[in-house]
Amino acid sequence: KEQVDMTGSVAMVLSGLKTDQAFNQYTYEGMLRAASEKGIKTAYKENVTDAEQVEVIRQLAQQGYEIIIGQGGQFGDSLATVAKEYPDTHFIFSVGKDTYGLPNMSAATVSYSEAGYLGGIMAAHSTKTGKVAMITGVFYANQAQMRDSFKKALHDVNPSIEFTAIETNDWSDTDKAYNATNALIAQGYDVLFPCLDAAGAGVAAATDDSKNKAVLVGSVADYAETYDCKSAMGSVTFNWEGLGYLEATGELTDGKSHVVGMAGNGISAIYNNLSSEGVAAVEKAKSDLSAGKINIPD
Amino acid sequence: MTYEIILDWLQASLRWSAPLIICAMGEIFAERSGIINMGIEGIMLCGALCGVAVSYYAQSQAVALFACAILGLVLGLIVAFLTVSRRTNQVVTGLMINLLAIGATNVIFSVLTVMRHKRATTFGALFPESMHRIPLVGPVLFAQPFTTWIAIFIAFIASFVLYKTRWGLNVRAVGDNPQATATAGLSVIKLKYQTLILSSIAASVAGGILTLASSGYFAAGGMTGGRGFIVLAAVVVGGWDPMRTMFACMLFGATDAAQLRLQTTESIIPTQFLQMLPYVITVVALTIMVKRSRVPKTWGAAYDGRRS
Amino acid sequence: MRTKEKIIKVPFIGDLIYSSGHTIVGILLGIFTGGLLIAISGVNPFLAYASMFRGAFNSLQSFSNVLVRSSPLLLGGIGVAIGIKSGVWNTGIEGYMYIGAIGATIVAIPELGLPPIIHILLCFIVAMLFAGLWGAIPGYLRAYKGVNEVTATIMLSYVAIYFTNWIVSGSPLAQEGAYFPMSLPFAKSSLLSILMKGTSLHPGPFIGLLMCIIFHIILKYTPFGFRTRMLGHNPFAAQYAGINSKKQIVITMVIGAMLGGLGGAIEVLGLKHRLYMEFVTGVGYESVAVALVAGGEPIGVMLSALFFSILKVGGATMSIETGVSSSMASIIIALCVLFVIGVGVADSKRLKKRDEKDPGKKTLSFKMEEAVK
Amino acid sequence: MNENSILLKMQDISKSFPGVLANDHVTIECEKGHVLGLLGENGAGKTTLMNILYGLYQPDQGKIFVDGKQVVINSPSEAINHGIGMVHQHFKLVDTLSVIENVILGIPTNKAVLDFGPAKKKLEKLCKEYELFVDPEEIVWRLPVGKQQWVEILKALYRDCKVLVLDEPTAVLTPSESDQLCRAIRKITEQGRSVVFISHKLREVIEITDKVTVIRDGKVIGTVNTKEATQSILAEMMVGRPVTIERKARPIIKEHSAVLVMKNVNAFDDRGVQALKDFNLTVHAGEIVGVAGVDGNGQRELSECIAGLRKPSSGSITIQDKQVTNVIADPSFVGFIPEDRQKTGLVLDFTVAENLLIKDYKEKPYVKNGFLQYSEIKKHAEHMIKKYNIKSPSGDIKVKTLSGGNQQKVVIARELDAQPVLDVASHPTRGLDLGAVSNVHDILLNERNRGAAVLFISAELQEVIALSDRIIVLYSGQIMGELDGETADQFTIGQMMLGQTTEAKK
Ligand SMILES: Nc1ncnc2c1ncn2[C@@H]1O[C@H](COP(=O)(O)OP(=O)(O)OP(=O)(O)O)[C@@H](O)[C@H]1O
Ligand SMILES: Nc1ncnc2c1ncn2[C@@H]1O[C@H](COP(=O)(O)OP(=O)(O)OP(=O)(O)O)[C@@H](O)[C@H]1O
Ligand SMILES: [Mg+2]
Ligand SMILES: [Mg+2]
Repeated sequence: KEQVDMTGSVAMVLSGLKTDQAFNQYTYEGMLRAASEKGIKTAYKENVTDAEQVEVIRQLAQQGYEIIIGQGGQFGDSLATVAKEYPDTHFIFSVGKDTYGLPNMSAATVSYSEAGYLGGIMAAHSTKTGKVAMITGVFYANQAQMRDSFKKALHDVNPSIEFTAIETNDWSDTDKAYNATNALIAQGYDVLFPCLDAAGAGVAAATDDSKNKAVLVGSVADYAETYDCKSAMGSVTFNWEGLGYLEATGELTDGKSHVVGMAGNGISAIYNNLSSEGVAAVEKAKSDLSAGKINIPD
Repeated sequence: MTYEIILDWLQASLRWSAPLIICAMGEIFAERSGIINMGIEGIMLCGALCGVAVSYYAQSQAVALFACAILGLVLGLIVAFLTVSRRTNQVVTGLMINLLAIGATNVIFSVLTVMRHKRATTFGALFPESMHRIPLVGPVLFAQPFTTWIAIFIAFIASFVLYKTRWGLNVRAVGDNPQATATAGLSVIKLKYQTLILSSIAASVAGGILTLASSGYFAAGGMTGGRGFIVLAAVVVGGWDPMRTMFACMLFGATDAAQLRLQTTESIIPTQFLQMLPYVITVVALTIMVKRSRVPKTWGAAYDGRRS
Repeated sequence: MRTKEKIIKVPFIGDLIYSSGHTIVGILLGIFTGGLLIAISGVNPFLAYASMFRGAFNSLQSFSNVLVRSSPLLLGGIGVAIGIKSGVWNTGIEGYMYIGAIGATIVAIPELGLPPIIHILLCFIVAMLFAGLWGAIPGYLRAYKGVNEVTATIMLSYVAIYFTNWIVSGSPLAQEGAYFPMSLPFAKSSLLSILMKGTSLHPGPFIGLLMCIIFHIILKYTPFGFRTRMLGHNPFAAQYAGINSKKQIVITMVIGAMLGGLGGAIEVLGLKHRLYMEFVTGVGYESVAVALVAGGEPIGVMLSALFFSILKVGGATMSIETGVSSSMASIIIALCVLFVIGVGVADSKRLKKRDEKDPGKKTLSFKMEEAVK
Repeated sequence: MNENSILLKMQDISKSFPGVLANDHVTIECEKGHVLGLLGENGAGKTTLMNILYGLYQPDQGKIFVDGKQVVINSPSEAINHGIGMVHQHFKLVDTLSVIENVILGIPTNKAVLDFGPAKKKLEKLCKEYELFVDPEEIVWRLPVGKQQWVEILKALYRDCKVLVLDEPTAVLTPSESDQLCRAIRKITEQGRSVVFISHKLREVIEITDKVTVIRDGKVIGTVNTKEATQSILAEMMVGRPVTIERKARPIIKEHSAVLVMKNVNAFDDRGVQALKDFNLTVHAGEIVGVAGVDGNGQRELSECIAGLRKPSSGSITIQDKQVTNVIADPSFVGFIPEDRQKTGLVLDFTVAENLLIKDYKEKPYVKNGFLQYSEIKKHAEHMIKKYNIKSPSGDIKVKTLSGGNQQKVVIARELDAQPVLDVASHPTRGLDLGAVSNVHDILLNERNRGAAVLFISAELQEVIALSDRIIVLYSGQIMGELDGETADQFTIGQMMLGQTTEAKK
């Protein structure tokens, strides 16, 4: 058997496609940047189904990759299973927080709750009708956390703002997202807060088509730039690329759980059409958050 | 307020069902000729990508839809060759076409990086803005994008073609008794090729419209989300009749639109149960309609070309 | 006497050689076309296929992956095949898997203080019960109301998926605060044991293979199987022979559903030890393809399920080692199957058709007959 | 003979199917304005020859001439273009479409949109001309079989065929409908067209044809001028030995208890049309009751009701005082030979051995400890093959590879071997050649003599008269009359089959 030098090698398993215009793609791109900058050997497997998780992770561990990143909340158990078998390999549970008490397993994610809070402040300062809605594919734990802090921010600005949330159950169906957005706009919701991967494009399109009946506060991606969304007031972007870079360069392999928020450049607020008053409020919220004055669960 | 919500719901139901109707009209012809084109889900997906890509590069929706039609023709030929000439099992063939389509669109889309974040030009409403404000019909009908009207128009055309033209007669005959059709001097194989190509074109164009009438974006990972299977169900619910199938599609559109709207009400029903609604309604509709529909006699069977 | 033997035995072997020859040609064509695509995507197809082969056959461990992946396909495939044998299209396997897994989850989570064997059997039984009841719905609708079962089962699968989503995210069984919708972990005593260290090999695939053999025997050697086959070959004759075809249809659909449910239960008890959202995505349709490629024969299901999982496991390894995208792997699977059914003799009528076109080239059977004379 | 007057010539045609040489250097000729009869036993190759003419099969060798010119016919549409029309042995109608739709189906035209107006006019003209009346608007499945036959003929005539092939057109017709057909054929030939007429009914062949070609085992035995032929000459040419179906002497059975009693039975057919109307019938032990009538007058529903396959909407059916409620699948009680052996009576993909047990597969020696005992099943099959003289190399071959007559023997063996108290035989001789027919007759007669009650349903008057002790005539779900088998005559029965009671005639 030929001996391959595996020092400085990293592998990533993705729950979706590496072209999903969301966390799979950007984290993967972060890993690629690390690879080209630092000469790291990389491997990946996209679209890993539930049944093949352990098999794929184990195969990578066997091949000697030093760091194995599981990109997605569904990988936790499987990473832990293989981590127990390969104590010398580092495993990173990306988009998760649990390290399963294993020394060779770390967790890393961006702060969904901070993102939600900032988005909420933006939305609260954008609404005219006092009705704000969030659209997502499925409420996984992260989305739920984001929703809760978003709601809290709305309430902190104006307790009378009405909030609703809706699931399209498909992260790539742009048409369904478009129709779901229309449904919300028709019901008088004038600020939309999508957390929807590639299907978010549908929300952007629908808000643009609404003839100024509604505006959008983006999350994850910069909606104004990514989707050319004219009605974006601003976006809370997730620096998945940076996270992927950090994970790949081996800076997060300490066996701890990392939540990268504003401080670590994990999320940032981008302003497009937000009023100066709104911008000020967001900036204040940012400093309050870093000062720990606002109590949101992480 | 509630009044507006209802109007909006009706509008959404129609808009949502437009691609389904177009796809279903083609499928009716295929199934009437005895062949289940199970690959429409995948073909629709290919059409969705083709529509967005061509519309982006050519800056013309007409060209985009034409390209979808050509793509449908090619895919239809493949399906027809397999199921008609090679007499493969129609269900496996369709399922594999779907698998192939998901893979192919993912691969192709990953190559088309330049257009990934660009919105293709989409269809506008057919009627002027002023007409949208007419009470009741304004928002429900006139505010519809142009494609909704096309879909309804196509349904009427389909009905006309199926019942009032020579070719429609041939199609109705071939699915019920291919041997008799052959002895009447018609080519069974040719007819089946024609209907399969037609249904594939319809599916592909429906896919194009799916993206071009709304978001103008394609997304990798199977963005048609099972619409092809819904169409297959709608055709059965509609008893292989264009008008009734159109209503079946609209029923499905209406329940899905309703389900999205019900999610915003603070109800104790978990969202997952609301999301089930369209599928449950379809099964109920299927049960209610079963007495009134008559399956084409050789539905799903390969044509042997010999005496029966 | 001599004539008799020849007529019966030779055509079988002749057809078998003929059809397996075609199957191999089909696979080769699929692989060749796939290779072209791989080459176009910029990867050396020989390396890609070498790693595909290695992924499935390199070691006992890699073959164990093939087995593990074949488990739901075997059970789903045989479930569909029984339907085909009795003349119904039981395309709702995915739904049965979800519902069965839910049943298993309900009894797997609590510590019941039972010995593992009993606990596991209990999980299996509840899973099959749940799935069986679920399958009885389209079965009843088909048999007594004439509702098209293809449509009904596919629609009900969607319902089952959403129901599972609720179970793992909104119900008391859901794990609070999980990063992905999942149920609470299962009790230790309910888990299937790992048969080979360092792999995920659980007894599931062997249960699947066993079921294929059992159903081969049932279909061939029991009155129940006789009835089922009769119904599938000729429903009119079955009715004439006093068979309650409606009941028989419901029974076979329920059995198919129970097998699917068992498959779902094995997946959750054997692999992740929890119920996850979307844990068997796509397996339902794959099962249909497995059963149809097998021509509805239980023994054929064994082969075609293994064929599918070899492609899947090998495809995954190919993606990892050569960077060929996972989408390309599914394209190759689809092409292989399309070529196998397009070129191969999945359909015995094609044999006859060939004879009719070219009467000079009669089947081996006739040639032998003449030779003996 | 004037060569120019030959409208159709098929020369030296050969065609083989796996294991069968269906046509062996067959040559036939038909003059302009003449009717050529084609005669031959089942499986002689008549239909195959005509299918070659119509482009459905390609001959292995041989030439076809139409109007003196050699033609190659690759498909039905080419045949139609050459002026060949064909009425197939098995109907080729799309029965969900209307008559007019069926008639114009496949006719080339440059009009894409359907316009029935001119077509209807032309069809009505044809109806009048040939006195074959049908309603153009009617959906085909609603039509009685006789009318469906008219549609088939009109369909061919509508296309202005020069040569019309009629493949056993009279099998489904009443005697008077057959006469009507003969008149139409004469009109057709008067216009200079030719007709190829295939039938097993020698009387008709002699009446209508000008020449007769007899085929046996795919070979032409000879061609005779009809004027010089008699029924017995033709029969001998056909079979190779003289044959007749005649009434055989029979003992009188003492035991005469009522076995089958039907009281006021009403039943509907699959389309929901009433098929049996207040039907009353008693069949006693030791008698054969023949049921005559045109197909589709309730015969099928009658037999299915008795066997429990169809639930009567009202009325009662008892067999030996036992009420019929469910399907009777007990051949030791009722033996039922269904009218369509391939569709109902056999599982074609099962072996002969399995087919012999599709009713008894769960009984004792064949099942032990829940498993089928293939050795017992095989033994049983071998016994039956010997006893009933079934031509099959073993019990292990699929029943679909047997010839029709032998397939029927499998059904008969299964149904009658357990000595049932009641035999229901529905068209048991359909599609069988003369030798096989007399064999079946002997079996049924033996059943009667053994003391079984036999209900014998057939559309062939000759055999009903030859076999029955008592004859009932079924018309439109009702008994039109009852006759004694010894004295019945074809004419009276024929009248009754058309719905005329003997009283009405008087
Ligand atoms: N498609 C086929 N495949 C195989 N054998 C066939 C086929 N068609 C006909 N044969 C065989 O060819 C022979 C001639 O059949 P054909 O139908 O021409 O007989 P026929 O004279 O019309 O008989 P009948 O009086 O029963 O109509 C038979 O032995 C039949 O079994
Ligand atoms: N599909 C088939 N495959 C193989 N052999 C066939 C097929 N059809 C018919 N044959 C063979 O052709 C021969 C003639 O068949 P056919 O049914 O025409 O017989 P037949 O002359 O009508 O006999 P019978 O007098 O018993 O009715 C049989 O020996 C049968 O084995
Ligand atoms: Mg014939
Ligand atoms: Mg025969």
